[in-house]
Amino acid sequence: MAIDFSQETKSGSSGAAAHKSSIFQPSIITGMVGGGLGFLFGHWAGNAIGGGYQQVVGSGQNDIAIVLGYLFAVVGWFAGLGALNYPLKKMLGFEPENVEHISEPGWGKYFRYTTDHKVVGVQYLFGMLVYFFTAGLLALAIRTELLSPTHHIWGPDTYLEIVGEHGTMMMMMMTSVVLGPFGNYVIPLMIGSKKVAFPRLEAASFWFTPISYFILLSALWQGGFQSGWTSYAPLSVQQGVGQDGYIFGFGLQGLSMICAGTNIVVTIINYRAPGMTWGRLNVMGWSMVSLGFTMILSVPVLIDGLYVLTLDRTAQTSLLYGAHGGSSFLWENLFWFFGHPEVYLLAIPGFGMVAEIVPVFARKPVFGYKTAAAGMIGLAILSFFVWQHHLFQSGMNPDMRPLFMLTTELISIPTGFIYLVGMGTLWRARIRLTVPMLFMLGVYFNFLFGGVTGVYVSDVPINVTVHGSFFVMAHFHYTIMGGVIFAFFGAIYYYTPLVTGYQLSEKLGKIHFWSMIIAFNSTFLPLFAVGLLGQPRRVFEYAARLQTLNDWVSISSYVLGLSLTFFVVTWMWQIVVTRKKSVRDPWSSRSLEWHVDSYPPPPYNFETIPVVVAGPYEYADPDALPMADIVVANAGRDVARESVR
Amino acid sequence: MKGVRLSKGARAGALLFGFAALIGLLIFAVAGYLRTSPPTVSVGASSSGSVNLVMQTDGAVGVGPHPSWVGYFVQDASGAWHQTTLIQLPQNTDVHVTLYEYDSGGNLRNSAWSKIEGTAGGVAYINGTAESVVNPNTNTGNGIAHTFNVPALGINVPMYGVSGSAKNFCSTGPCNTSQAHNTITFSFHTGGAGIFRWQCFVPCGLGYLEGNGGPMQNLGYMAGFLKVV
Amino acid sequence: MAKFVLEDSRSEEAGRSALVKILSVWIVVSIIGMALVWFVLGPHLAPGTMTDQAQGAQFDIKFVSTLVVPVLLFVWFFFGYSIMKWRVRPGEDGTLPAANISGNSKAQGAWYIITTTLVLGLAAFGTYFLIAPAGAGGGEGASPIWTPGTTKLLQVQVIAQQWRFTYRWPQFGGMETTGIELPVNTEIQFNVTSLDVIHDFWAYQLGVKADANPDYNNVAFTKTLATGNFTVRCDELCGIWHGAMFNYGKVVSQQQFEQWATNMEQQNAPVTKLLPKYSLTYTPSYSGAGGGYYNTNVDPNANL
Amino acid sequence: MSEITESRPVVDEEQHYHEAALGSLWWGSRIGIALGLTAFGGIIFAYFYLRSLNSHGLWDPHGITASTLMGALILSLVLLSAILNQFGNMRLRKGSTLDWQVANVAALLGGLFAAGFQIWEMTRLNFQPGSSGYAGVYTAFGPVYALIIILSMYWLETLIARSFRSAKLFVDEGGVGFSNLPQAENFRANLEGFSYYWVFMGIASVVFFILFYVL
Repeated sequence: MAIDFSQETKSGSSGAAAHKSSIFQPSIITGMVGGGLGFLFGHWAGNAIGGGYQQVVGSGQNDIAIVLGYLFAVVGWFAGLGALNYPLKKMLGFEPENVEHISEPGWGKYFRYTTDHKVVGVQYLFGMLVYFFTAGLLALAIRTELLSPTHHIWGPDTYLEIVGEHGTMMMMMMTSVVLGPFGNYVIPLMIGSKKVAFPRLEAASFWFTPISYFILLSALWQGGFQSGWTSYAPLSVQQGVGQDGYIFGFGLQGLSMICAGTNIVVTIINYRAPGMTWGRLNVMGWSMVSLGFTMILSVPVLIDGLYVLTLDRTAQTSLLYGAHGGSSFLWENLFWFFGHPEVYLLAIPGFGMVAEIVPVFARKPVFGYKTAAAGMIGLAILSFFVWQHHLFQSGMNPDMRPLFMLTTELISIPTGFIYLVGMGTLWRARIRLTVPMLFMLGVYFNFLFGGVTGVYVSDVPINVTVHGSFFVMAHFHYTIMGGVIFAFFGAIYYYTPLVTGYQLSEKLGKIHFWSMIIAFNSTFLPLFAVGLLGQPRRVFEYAARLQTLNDWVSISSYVLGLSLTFFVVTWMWQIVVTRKKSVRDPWSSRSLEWHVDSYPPPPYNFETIPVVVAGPYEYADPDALPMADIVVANAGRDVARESVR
Repeated sequence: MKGVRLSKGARAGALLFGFAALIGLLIFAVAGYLRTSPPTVSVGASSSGSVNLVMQTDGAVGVGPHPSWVGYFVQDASGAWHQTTLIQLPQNTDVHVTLYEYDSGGNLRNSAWSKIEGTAGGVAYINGTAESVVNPNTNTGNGIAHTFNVPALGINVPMYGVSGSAKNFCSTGPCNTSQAHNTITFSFHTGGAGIFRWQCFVPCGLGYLEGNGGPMQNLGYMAGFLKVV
Repeated sequence: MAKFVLEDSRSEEAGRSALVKILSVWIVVSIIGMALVWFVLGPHLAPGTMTDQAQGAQFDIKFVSTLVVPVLLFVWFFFGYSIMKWRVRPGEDGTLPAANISGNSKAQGAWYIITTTLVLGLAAFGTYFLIAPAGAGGGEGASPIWTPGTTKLLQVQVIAQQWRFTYRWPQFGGMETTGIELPVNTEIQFNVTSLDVIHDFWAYQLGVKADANPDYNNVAFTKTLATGNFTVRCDELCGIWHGAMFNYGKVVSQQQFEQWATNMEQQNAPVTKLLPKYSLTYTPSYSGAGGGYYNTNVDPNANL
Repeated sequence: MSEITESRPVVDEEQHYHEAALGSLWWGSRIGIALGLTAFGGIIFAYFYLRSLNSHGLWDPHGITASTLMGALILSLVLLSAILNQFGNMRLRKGSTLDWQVANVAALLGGLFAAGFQIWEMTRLNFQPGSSGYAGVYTAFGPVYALIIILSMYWLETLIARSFRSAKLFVDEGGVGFSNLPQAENFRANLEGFSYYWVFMGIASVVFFILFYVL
C-alpha cells in the first residue's frame, strides 16, 4: 500500500478542505483489497513453510497457511483502510496531530477509518446489529434442530459448527454491544469533551470487528469448529482449519476490546470537562471505567490462551497435551481467567445503561449513587477471583472449591447493589413508562432469574447436577440476553433521537418490547427445567420425554426472532423512510449529551467546553441548576439536523 | 451517493430491496451450505426378506473436498459406488453386510473393541473365517484398520488392515477387488425404525491430534447414520 | 418559578404505608410460596433419590429454591407496587420532580447486612454439603480429599473415548464392558478418565458428574440406595457425536449384580487378555495409524 | 441560565486539552504496562502450572534449556538499552538534547539486536517444540518477547525521530529538555511514559531470564 498522507494534512486544517472522493481513497473497499492480498500472500507463505509437514500431508489441511493468511489479511486490511499511515508518519518524527473532526458530508465517512467518535459509534451500532442478528439466526438454527429428539435438520457436524459460531459470535462481539455504540458515541458528550484520548485506537477497535466477524463466519465454509465457544483443548487442537477462524475471530475481537477499553478509560479519566468531578460522573461513566479496566486486565490472558492453542495446532508444541508434558487444564485456566471477567464485560455496561436511564424516567436522583458505582467496581474486581467455578467438576484443585464457591457467591452482593439502586430510585418516583424505561425494567425482571439461578450454579453440590446442562445455558442467557441485550435495545430507543435526529414511535416500540420480553421468558424459562431434567448442552439428540418442553422453547424462540425482526423493520423504516423529527431533549434529561446544538450533535460536540456546575441526576430538586452552562446555538429552532447525512 | 437527497418513495424502495437481498442471502446460506450433506444410499428389500449391504473402506477417498481423508463408499442397488456414510435400511430385516477393507491398519486405541458384537452369532467372517475376537497382534502385523460400530444396535465389527507396502495397495478410492483387501462379511437384524449413528473406533484421521479429527468428525467419511425405515 | 410542592401520594407518609403494605403481603405470600416449594415441589426435584448423592443434591436444590422464593417475591412486589402506584397517568406531566431521595442509610445498611449474611450463609451451607457427603458426587481429581467413611468400595473405571463410554472393573479381573450395572446399597468409587479429549461422565440419577480428562484420573463417590435405571450422558463437548454419547445403566440387587458381573467376566475373557494392564490413566500408544501426537512417531520418553 | 453564563470561569481550551493529552500519555503508558503484565502473566502462569504438574515427568526431563549464552546476551542488550535510555533522560534534564539522541539511538540498536537475537535463537533451538513442557513454554515465550521488544523499539524510534524533526522548535528555549512549549511538554510526557514502561520490560526480562535459563 502506498503511504498517503493527504488525509492527515487535510484533517489538520479544520476540515475546511474540499473532500476528494475517489475509489483509491482509503475506505472499506481498499481495506478489503488489502486484506485479500494479505491473505493470499500469507497463504502462499504458509504453504511454502508447512506444505511438507507430516500433519499437513496427512490431513490435506494446512493450518500454517491459514494462520499466516489471516495474519497478513489483518495487516493488509488495516493498511488498506489507511490506519497505518499515521503510525508510519510518526516514525518519521512528525508531531502528534490534534485531531479535529472532519464533517465530511454524505455516507462515505461511515465506511472509513475515522477519528470522529460519533462516526465510530454509528459504525459500531450497525456493526453490532449485524453481528447480533447473524448470531441470533444461528440460534434459531439450533432451536430448529432441537424440535425433534431424533430427526435431524442439520448433520451433527454442521449442528456443532452452528452452535460454536453462535456462542463465539455472541460472546465475543456482544462484549462491545454497549461500549461500542453508546460508550463511544455518548461518553465524550456526557463528560463534556470535544474529543477522546486515543481516537485512532477507538477507530481501530471498530475496524477489528468486521474482519473478526468475517473470519469467524468464514470458518463455517471451511468445515467450522466443533468445539464450541469454550473450545476446550485437546478437542480444539484436534479440529480442522475452521478452528483457526475461531482463534483469529476471537483474538481480533480481543484486540478490539483492548483498544476500546484503553480509549474509554483514559478518556473518562483525562477528558472530563471542568467541574465534572468523579462525584458528578454519570453512572454510565462509572460502568465504562469498570468495564475498560476489566478488559485491559483480562483480555491479554485470552490472547495468551489463543496463542498457545495456535502454537499447538501449527508449531506442534504440546502445551495443552498431557502426554508430552503439557496439560489440557492449562487452556481451561487461561480461558476462564478471561472467560469469567468476560461475562461481566457483558453485564456491567447493561447495569450502567439501566442506572443511567431509570432516573430520567423516575424524576429522581440515582438512589445510592456511590452504591451503584461500588456495585460495578465490585463486580469488576470480583470477576477475577471466580474463574474456577466453571471447573468445579473438572477434577482440578478440589481443595479450592469452597474458596471459589465463596467468591462466586460474594458476587451476589454487588449485584444486589444494582437492585437496591433500582428499587430505591423507583420509590416515590414519577415513573414514565416509555419504551426505553420498559426495557430497563425488563432488565431488572430478567436479570433476577439470572441472578437467583446463579446461586444454584455457584453452589458446588448443586453444580454437580446442573453443570454443563441447559440449566446453565438458561442462566447465562437470562443474565446476558435478559440483561445487556435488553439494555442495548432500550438504549437504541433512548438514543435514536440524539444519534439520528428522528423520534421513534412509542406504539411500535411497545409492541416490540412486550413481544420480546414475553417471547424471551417463554424461550428461556422452560430451559431451566430442561436442564434440571437432565439435558446436556450442545446435544443434537435428547431424551424423548423432553420433546414437549423443547418444542415449546423452539416455537417461542421463533416468536422472539419475529419480535426482533419487527424491531429491525420498524426501526429502519422510521429512520430511513418516515423520519419524524425529534424535539429538543425529548426525554427531559439533565445529562450533557442532550444539550448539544443539534441532533445529531455537531462535529465539534460543544461550541465551548462546558463548565459543569451540578450533577446529572438532580431531577427531584426544583431549584437545581442545569448541569452545565451550555448555551445552545439554535435554542428556538428545529434541533434535528439533516445536513450531515 | 452523497449529496443526493432521495425521495421518501425511493428510500422505502431501497430499504425494501435491502431486506429482500438479506433474505435471499440467508436462503442461499442455508440451502447452499448448511443443508448440504452426503447422499443417502438406499438398500431396498429383496424378495428373500433380507437385504445386502456392500461397502468399502479406503485409505484415501480420492474425491471431493478432502481427497486424502479415509472414508467409506457404499454400493447402491445398481452397483454404483457412492462416497457416503448415510445408509437407508428397511426395518425388521436381516442385513447381510459385505465390507471390502482396503486400508492399512494399526493398534486399537482401546482393545475392548476387538470383540465382535451385535452380529448374527456374534461372529464376522474375515476372508471366510468366522471370528468372534480379532487379535491386533496377529494378522501378520497389519493391525486393525477400522471398526464398524453402531452403539444403539450394539454392533461392533473390527476390520483387519492390509499391508501398507502391498504391491497393489489401493491409494485412492473407489478401489476394486483386484487390489489388496480383506473381505469381511456379517449379518445383523434391524429392529424398529430409527436413526442410528455409527462410527469407527480406530483413530484413523491421519494428521489430526489423537487421529480423531477430520474424517472422524465429518459425515461421509468415518461417521454416519443408519436410517432404518 | 412557582414553588413546587410534592403531591401526597409521593410523600414520606405514603412511602411508609406503602412499605408496610408491601412487607405484610410479602411475608404472607412468601410463607405460602416457601411451603409449596418445600413440600409440594421439593420431592419431585432433580435428580431423584436413587443414591445418597442424588438425595443430597435434591435436598440442596430444594433448600435453595425455597430460599429463592422470598427474594423473587420481594423484588417483584417492590417493583410492581412502585410502578403501579407511582407511574405517570395519561394527562399528567411526567417531567415534574419526584421525591428527592438520593439515599437512605438505614435501608442501604439493612440491605448490605441482609445480602451479606444471606450470601455467607449460602457459602457455608454449600461448603458443608460439599464436604460432608464426600464431594457431593462431583469429580474430585486424582487424590480425593473428601472420601466416604468406608474402604469397601466397588471400583468402576469409566473410560471415555470419542464417542462412547466403556467401563472397567478391576475387582472383576479387569474386564471392560460397554454396559454398566451396579449393586444396590453399595458405596461406589468411579475412576473417570479419557483416552483422547475432555468428556464428562454424568450419571444423572446417581447424582454423579466428573470430567473425563486425558492422562488424568478423576474420582467421584456415590452410594446406591434404590434399584432402577439410570442414564449416563457425556456432558462436555467432545466433537461430532457428543450428543449421541450416552448409554443406560441399571442399579440391581447385589445378587443380580454378582451374576451379571461373573457372566460378563466369562464372556469377555478373550478380550480381557488383549487389554493393557489396569491402570488409572492410559497413554495412547505411539504406533499405528493415528497413534501419538499428530501421528508423529516421536516419543518424548524414548527420544534421548 | 444567563446568570451562570456570566460567572463562567474562563477555560483555556488549548491548555485544557494539552493537559488532558499529557494525562493520557501517563495513563496510556501505565495501561501498556498492565497489558504487558497480564500478557506475560499468562505465560508465567503456564510456566509454573506445567512445571508443577510435570505431566508424565515431561516438564523438562533432561534438563535441556535454550542456550544460556544467548539468553544472557539478549538480557544484557535489553538492560543496556534501558540503562542508556535512563542515562539519556538524565542528560536531557541537564539540557543536552544531543546526548539524549546518541544514548537513545544506541538504546534503540540494543533493543533491536536483542529482538533479532531472540528470533535467531528461535530458529536454532536444541529441542523440538513438542518434546517437553519447558520446550512448549519457551517456544511460546520467544516470539512474544521479540514482538514486544520490537513494538517498544517502535515507540522509542518515534521519539527519536521526533526529537530530530522538531529540534529547531526548541532551539531558542534550550532544547526539548527545558522548553515550555506544549510540544516539548508533550514530548517529555511521552518519553517519561516510555522510560517507565521500558524499565518494567527490563525487570520482566530479568524474571524471564531466571525462569528460562537459571531455574
